[in-house]
Amino acid sequence: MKTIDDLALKKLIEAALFIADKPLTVATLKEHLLVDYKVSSARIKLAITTLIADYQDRGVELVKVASGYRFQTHQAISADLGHLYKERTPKYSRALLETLALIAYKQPITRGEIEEIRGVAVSSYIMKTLTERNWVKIVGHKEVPGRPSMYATTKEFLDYFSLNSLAELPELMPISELSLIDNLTPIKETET
Amino acid sequence: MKTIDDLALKKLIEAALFIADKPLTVATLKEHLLVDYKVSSARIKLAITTLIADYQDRGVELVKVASGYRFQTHQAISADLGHLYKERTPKYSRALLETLALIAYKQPITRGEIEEIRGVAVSSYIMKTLTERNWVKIVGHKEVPGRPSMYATTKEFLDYFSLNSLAELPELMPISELSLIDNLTPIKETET
Amino acid sequence: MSVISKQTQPAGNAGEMVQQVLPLALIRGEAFIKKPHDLFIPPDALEVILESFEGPLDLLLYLIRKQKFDILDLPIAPITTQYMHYVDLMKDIKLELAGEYLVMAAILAEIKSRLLLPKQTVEQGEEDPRAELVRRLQEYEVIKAAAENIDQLPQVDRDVHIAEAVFADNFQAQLIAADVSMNELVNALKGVIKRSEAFEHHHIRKEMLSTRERMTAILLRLRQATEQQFVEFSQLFTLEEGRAGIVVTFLALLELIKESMIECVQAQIYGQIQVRLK
Repeated sequence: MKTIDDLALKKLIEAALFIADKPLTVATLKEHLLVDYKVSSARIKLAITTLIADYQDRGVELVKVASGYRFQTHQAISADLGHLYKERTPKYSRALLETLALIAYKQPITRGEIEEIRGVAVSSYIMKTLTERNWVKIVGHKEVPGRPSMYATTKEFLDYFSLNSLAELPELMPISELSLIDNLTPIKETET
Repeated sequence: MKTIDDLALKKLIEAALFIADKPLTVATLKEHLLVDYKVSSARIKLAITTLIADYQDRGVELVKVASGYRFQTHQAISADLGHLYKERTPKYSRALLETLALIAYKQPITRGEIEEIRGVAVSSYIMKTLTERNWVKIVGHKEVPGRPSMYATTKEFLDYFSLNSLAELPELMPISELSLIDNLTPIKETET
Repeated sequence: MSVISKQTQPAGNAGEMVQQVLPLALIRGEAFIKKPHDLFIPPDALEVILESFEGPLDLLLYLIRKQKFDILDLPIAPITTQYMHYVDLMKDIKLELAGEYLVMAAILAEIKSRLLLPKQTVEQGEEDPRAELVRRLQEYEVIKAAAENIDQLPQVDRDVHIAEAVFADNFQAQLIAADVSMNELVNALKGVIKRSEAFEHHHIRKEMLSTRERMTAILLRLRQATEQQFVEFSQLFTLEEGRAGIVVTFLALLELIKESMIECVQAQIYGQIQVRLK
């Protein structure tokens, strides 16, 4: 069994905690990392205590969780770190796109009216997504029982689709013409 | 744009480097991590320099490799840290290493050219392994019959071997081809 | 062919010292420390030996080093003889690999034949027939050494380990919202139209959309005015928009009144019409 001085021990434990893919306990450190060394659990604990102090005011902290010790980032900077990791939300559902289209073309419109046209209920999740995306907003309440919210599109919606006004939305054919044309030639959409 | 003081900046960069799954460049830090802040590249560089100094005598060090900065353990303690891992570290075959060396030193190079120098066919398994590890990639096609793919090494290759650039590859054994041929000793064929 | 356990790679990377200590191969329990001087390889050992070398150039380099042959003065004849012997044996074992060794044997035989030609027929200045082989051997040796050097570089997960921390519990990756194209939006609406009676014979025209947009704008305007509740009718019009704009606003107001979303009040005769959200 080799001996190891306090500084080397601390550095070895520090490195181990940084490369381990799960929290490490004093026992794991003693039995695996330090298997070749003559080191007491007390010395390992002391090294960890010193490390916790060393990382008191740094970008990461050494914390004890249920399954051992690990280095982790501070809660306060999670939002900033979020900029490094961007996740793409899944593509929007057909239901969401239909709802958005109805709000754009028939605004101001209530959720009940959207449901009436679509023939199915509009989930709160869809309204929440569209509102959070800042594409639609509530512009008033309809004076009918329940005073339902009336939705309309926003300036952000127009900006996203590079429109100056709603009048620049593509014109839609009446249903009779639509089905006729669909059977003949594909409709040419003008992309904005 | 928010402002951030030097200490907070250093801590944020420190945390980012510890949680990133690949090395980070000053540009990535500026454009992603610090997108909300008014921070110059010079200040980011200074923070990194300070961090490198902070970690001078610790269990891990901040180093620069081809694709950016990363925290890593010291080579001196790799044997001790090996006790933490159950799996053996990968050992690459000579065939793979020779193929990799040829691509590294003679890039861009075709598979045919590699085979010519090694005097033996390059197995598809080796090319697949090198490509899947992201160490080599196809950078074009040679304008000869069959338009064979030309291979070159990637930044990931340099990262893996702790290099900043191809210029840091070990120097090739010198050969003075011409003088050797000029000095060929007179033919002394011994009869079999 | 009996299976033989491979002990070590004899060729090169560990250097001569190691080669002399470790057996080249174990054949029926007998260790082969080195090849016999006449380069004869027992047939059973051939497969193992072939696996130990990276090809004919590697084997040739080994033979040259092992026999202390001068690379500049290759004894082509014995090497050629040995190669021919290999090729015979290889036919049954590894044809693919044998092919490469056969090429080398052919090269060696060609060099040998040229060396055996009467001297006087060799023209002045003609390249030594061994030169090309020497060049290839050297080129290969350089790469062989380079591969060994690369292997010595600090490798991730072998010599150095990437240091990582984990995120605090409250960490959330930033979400990038999905993209939507105008096409998707229009197609979605067409889907609704096809299913719905509500749109039948409804031609959504630009004028109608302008009115709808204005309705939204008026509602927003009236919402912002909650303090005073009422907004003067005239203030809802922007004269700079011209006649068309005024018509659009008027249509929007009529539509809003029709849908009972706003109400208009005239407190006194000839007084201002006041508008407010209902």
